[in-house]
Amino acid sequence: MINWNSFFFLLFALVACFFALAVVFTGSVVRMAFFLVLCLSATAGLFFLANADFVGAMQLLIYVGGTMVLLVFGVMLTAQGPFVRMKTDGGQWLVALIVGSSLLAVLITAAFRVESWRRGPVGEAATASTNLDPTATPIGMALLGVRVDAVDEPDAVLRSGLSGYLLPFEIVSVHLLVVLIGAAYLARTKKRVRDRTV
Amino acid sequence: MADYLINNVGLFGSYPWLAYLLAGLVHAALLLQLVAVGALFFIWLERKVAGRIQDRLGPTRVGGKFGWLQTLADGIKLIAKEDLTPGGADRLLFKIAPYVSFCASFTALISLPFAFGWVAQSLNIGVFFVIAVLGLEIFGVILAGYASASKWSLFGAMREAAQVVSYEVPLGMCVVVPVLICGTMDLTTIAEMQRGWFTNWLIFHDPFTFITFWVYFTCALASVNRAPFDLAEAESELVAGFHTEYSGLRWSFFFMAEYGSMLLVSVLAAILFFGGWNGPIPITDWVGWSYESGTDPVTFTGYLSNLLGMLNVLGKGVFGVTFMIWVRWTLPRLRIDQVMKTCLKYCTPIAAVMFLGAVIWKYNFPGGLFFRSQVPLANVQETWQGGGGRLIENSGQNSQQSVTITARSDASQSNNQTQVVVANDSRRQEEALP
Amino acid sequence: MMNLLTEPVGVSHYLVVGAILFVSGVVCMATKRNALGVLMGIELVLNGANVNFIAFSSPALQGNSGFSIGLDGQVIALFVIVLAAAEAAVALAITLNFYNNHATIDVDQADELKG
Amino acid sequence: MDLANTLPVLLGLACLVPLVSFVLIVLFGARMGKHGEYAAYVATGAILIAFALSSVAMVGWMGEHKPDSAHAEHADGADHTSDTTHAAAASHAGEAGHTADAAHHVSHSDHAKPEYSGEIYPLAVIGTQLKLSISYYIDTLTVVMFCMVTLIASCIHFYAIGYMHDELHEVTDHEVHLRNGHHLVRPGRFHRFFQYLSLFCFSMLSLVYAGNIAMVFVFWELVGICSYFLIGFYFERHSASNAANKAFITNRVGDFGMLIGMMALWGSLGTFTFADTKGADGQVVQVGIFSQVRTEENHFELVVPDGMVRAAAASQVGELVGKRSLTPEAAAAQVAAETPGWREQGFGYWLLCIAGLGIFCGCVGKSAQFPLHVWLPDAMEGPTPVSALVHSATMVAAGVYLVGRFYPVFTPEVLLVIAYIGGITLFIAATIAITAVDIKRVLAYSTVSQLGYMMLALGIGGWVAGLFHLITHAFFKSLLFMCSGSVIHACHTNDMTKMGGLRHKMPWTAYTMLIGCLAIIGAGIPFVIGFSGYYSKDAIIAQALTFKNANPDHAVLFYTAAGGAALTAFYMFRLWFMTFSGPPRDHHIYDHAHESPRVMYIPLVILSVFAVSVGWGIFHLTDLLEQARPAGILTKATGTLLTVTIPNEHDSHEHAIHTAATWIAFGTALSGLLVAVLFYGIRKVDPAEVQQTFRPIYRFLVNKWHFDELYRAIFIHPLLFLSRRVADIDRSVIDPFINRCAWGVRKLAVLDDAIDRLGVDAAVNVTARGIRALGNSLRVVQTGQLRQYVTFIVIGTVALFVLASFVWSYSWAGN
Repeated sequence: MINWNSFFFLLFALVACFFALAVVFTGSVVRMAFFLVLCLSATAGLFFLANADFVGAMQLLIYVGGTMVLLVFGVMLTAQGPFVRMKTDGGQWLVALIVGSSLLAVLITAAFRVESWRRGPVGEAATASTNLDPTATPIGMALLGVRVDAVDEPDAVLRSGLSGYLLPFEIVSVHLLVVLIGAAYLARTKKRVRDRTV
Repeated sequence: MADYLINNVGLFGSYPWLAYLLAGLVHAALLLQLVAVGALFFIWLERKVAGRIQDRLGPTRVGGKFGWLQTLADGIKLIAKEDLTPGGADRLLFKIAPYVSFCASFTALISLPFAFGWVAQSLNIGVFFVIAVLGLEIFGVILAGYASASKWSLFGAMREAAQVVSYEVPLGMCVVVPVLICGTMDLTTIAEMQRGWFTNWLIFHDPFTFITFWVYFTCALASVNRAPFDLAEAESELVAGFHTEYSGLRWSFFFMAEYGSMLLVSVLAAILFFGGWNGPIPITDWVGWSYESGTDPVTFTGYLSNLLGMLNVLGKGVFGVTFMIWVRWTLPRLRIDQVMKTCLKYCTPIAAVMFLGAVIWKYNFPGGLFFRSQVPLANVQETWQGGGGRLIENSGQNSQQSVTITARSDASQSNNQTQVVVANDSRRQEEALP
Repeated sequence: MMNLLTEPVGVSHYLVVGAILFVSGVVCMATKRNALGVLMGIELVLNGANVNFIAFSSPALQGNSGFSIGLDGQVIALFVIVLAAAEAAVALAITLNFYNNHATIDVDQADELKG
Repeated sequence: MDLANTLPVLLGLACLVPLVSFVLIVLFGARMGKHGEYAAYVATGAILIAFALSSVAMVGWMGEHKPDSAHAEHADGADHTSDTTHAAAASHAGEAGHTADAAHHVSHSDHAKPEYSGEIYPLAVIGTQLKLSISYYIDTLTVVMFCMVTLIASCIHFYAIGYMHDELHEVTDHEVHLRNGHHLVRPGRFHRFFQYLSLFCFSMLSLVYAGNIAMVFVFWELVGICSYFLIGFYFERHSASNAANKAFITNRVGDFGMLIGMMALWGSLGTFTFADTKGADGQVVQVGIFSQVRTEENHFELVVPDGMVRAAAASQVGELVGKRSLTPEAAAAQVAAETPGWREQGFGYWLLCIAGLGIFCGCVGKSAQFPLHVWLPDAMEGPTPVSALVHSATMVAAGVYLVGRFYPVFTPEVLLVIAYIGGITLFIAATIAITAVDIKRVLAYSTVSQLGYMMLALGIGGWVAGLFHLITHAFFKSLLFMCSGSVIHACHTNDMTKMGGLRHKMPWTAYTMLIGCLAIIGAGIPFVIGFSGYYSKDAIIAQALTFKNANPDHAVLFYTAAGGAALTAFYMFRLWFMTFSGPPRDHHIYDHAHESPRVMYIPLVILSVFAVSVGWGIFHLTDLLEQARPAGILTKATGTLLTVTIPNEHDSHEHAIHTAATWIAFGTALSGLLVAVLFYGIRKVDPAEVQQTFRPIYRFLVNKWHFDELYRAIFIHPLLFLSRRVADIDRSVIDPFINRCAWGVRKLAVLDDAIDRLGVDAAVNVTARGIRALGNSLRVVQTGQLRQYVTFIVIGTVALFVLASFVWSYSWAGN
């Protein structure tokens, strides 16, 4: 019978890959952005499947709702004429594709190297793994420095290693602030040197 | 529902995936008609209200009294209309854009509960999900504005993008406040924790939530770009903003999306701040219809009370929408810079302060002053909380859709007690950590 | 090769998806002359990385060995997302700046550091 | 209350709080408030905290060690029985042999006094000998000093808030004339004033707190520098800067002597600490100075410690150790055996004397005793609160305090010298004060002479008397200074001849100052009650009387003391009458005079209360000091080099002596007072005529005994002459030489330059060209094409992967 988890995985994976490739092969920037959004949403779906619902929602919120809009902004602000197109000559395409495919080959071979990765859990492991805890609260706690998911970690060594993420959290927040200010500073309008194209 | 089918109907017992398919279709259909019919109703409502506010009658003829069939007629007209595409347009995007918007506001409805357990797909991060998906709606708008190769559309889309993106910040902050107080992002649980008298509504939880609600409402107005924030279709400046070039069905999709998301934010507000389906007076509790301890999930009385609850929620939502309409026809439109100022200089700081205040309040009065933190019927049990863990056994449900019935028996009382305790001391830890 | 419709997927499948995203991102970076195109490429690359993190973090994919890096993967993915947003903002600002100065966003024009 | 642990903490904190405020004001003083006015509150708060801490310490002490009135001198004269018995016992014991003496000691107050000492932080141990550490030595004297200093300092801080308020904004200094004829206009230095005050309080308290002579010396210098800053507070004025320099240099002279003393002590005794330093297990690891000089086994008699004996008998020790026949241990044993014999021969006694004299030398400088007293009157250039705090109550008293502290070390000869120095100072200062017309200078000279009193008292064995007078004097003299300050504040002049009749204008000041005068002349109803000065001065006179009886050929000291009392009474009341009574001499000033603000005269009232009452029995002051009396100084001590007998202080409590002393003090004070009234009160006699008749003496006194001229002739002129000669040598000899050298170096440099150009630069250029060429050939790789870079990266990654997998799987993994 059909394994719905795999089915949806296949669905999302195909969507994601297809639109990723679409991004690569589209010329118009806005279309690229649109495809990218679809790709990322599909990836978010993959996250949900992999029972990382918080990350999935985060992906939707930040990437799709934030990053994409930023990009579209860029399109709007830098559009010469309605559609921005810049042709790349075939040679470069060729090189890029060769290099890319070789990288892909390497990665995929690497992906299938490990035996226990090749297929998901079967039998009672599968049933156990299908109903997993939602992870929003543990993640929140972890970001606040309490690893509630590791309270019952049997291995003392591991437990000692499993401290929270308070410090990275703080650092990231400060970093975001800095970025905010820095971006505002960089993007502020200066006098535009119109006709000096280097 | 799927489980019900699987357990009771033989056919589905043999083909469970059929059951899932059916369930999904039913949910989708329900929500879809909610959006569509809702849009019809709201457009009519808006016309009537606008008419009354402008001291005229609004639609009167079609469908006899009150012209209640007016919008239906319009819909038919729209369907019949020719579907134009401008010459210079990016055809693909131009065609797709309305559906993107519509899908966004429709998808957001998926994880929105209408009564206890009546939710298409209950996520334990429901609030978050709704906000995130709601943010996607403007994407369609931007595409439309860009694709239809017209200044007006581009400007409209630009404005809306700017506006919505910046209003998502305070909106998110406001939404975090109830989440913080309830300690979960599951909408069902949040609503359930406000069970009982209206004093349990989160808006009355403390002064900060009270103010937060108003900020939320402002930001919601802006993010569904209704007047006075409707700069995207400012007919006096840009002909009709991003949907200048649209006509016929696609155009109506934009409208469905708009009204859908209006309803969405209103219902969200109702759940977050006004107790969801828990009315001002707990009648169903008194008559004992609402789900009680140990009963099987699906009982007739429970069903009845859920029905009432859903009416309650929808009533609140409709009230919210009406309020939006009222605002639209009352207030003049803001300038773009005023919009930005309102967001960045007022909403965001106020929201931030309210957030802090709520944190402090929650820390000082964990139980609230007169807010009796209810033991929620539907409870996202997480194993780390210790104390009983998930009760998958006594409800044959998969905790992926994690609505499970916690019996309000003493045992699970103690469970919840322990949970509260754990939560408390983990909070202490956070306090202690930096 | 197993039948994907009937058997549970494993980490590898996620890794493959991640690899495809990653590679398409790289190719995007390598071929697009539009600075924004390059940015999108970066986003894709980061996303591929995220997919891998999530795959490793989820115990539901770990075959029967059942070992997963657990929450860490998700948290790292979170940080990646956040930093990606930050990076996008800054890169966009830089792009705008570049556009202000050169009236184009063609990265091939940006070769003033050429030797 | 566990004193041993709490006292050091309390008092140490009391020391540190002012330091904290000093640091704060140094860092943020200018930004405290608009013009730095809050600096005042910081400093005042600090000193108030210090006061509170010291009072707590005092209460704790009283609770622990009840001041037993048994051998307190009952100044009110009541209850003589116990005193007489003691005195008799003591006097009898004096003639009796050692045994009786010993018995008497055991019975009497020669058990070791209550004291707490310890080391807080060892700074450095240099070699085996020199050990510097932050240590404390606390006995009753310390605690009393703490209370006194902090209390007075608090009052003066408040007072200064009012007095210095001009400094809050720009100040036009009318005494400084710029070249363009205008007056100097400078920003106010309010906060700076208080920062110096805080620093001073810190240093003074730590000086009292210090547990070893080195630390004492450090803080000794610190209070010196504070006084230097504060005297030179208006450093734009030539007089002020000169006075500051004068004070500083004069003090250096004294400190040089003090250094000698310290070196003598350390070099021979090998320690700086006062008390024994005990190890963790409580037994003595390092015997302190005092217990080396006065050891327990011979009943705290003053004996020359072994160290000194050996240091003096260095030659004998040398030849013992030098003997081939002896192993070092044996030599050491021999030396130890020989030591008593050498002591009998008197080795090292003079060394002890030199140590004492050296220490005293420092005290002479600090508390302006006879040869070095010249700086104190000039120090009056500083603001009046400074004069009140630093130059009357605390710093100058530090010298007396140190004498009191080192009392066990002083041999009778040293004590005699101290007594004579004190006597001379007392007399000279008193005479000069008679003719001075500058209100502050009068007070300054009276300070000097009062200090002379204290020194005299200490010198003639009146340990308690001297320190008692130190405390009381601190109160009433600071009171007097502050009153004069408020007068100056009102009249903007120091010249008494321009004042008069001010008591109508400023009653508070006038009457508090009257109280001050009465206190300083020791007014009181004999045997009934009196101002604080009455008790202390009585004690001193009584001691002087005892001393006169003990050795008649030093009777002059007693007469000086008595005459000094009369002179004091005269010039104090001269001052008071000239200032406050009679018709106003300068109407302009009189009309503009006004009572000072409340913040200034409230401290006056507080201080006057103490000036009246601090001597009374309720404060147990004498009893407390009696506790602090170093062990062993109650015995009659007779000098070996000079014929002098330092009598037992308790003999002075003998009824006859006490009565006589009281009457004498009363009489002298009364007579001085009457004369003053005659001259200036009812103006029966015109001072001008008297000046005419005694013109030469008057001139002599007005010129302050020509001390300044004398010093200028003896020291300053020769020094200037010498320095001019040195400068000439410099110009004529050294400069030409330097110039030649410079010329040579220039020539050398030219040469070097040539080498540089031809040799080094060439090499460098060649290298540079090479590298440039290399760069040019490599630049083609750097295309600046973003996308190419990306491609390169990917290629690199892939290559790495492939390579790694190959290498790993084939070479290392070994399959």
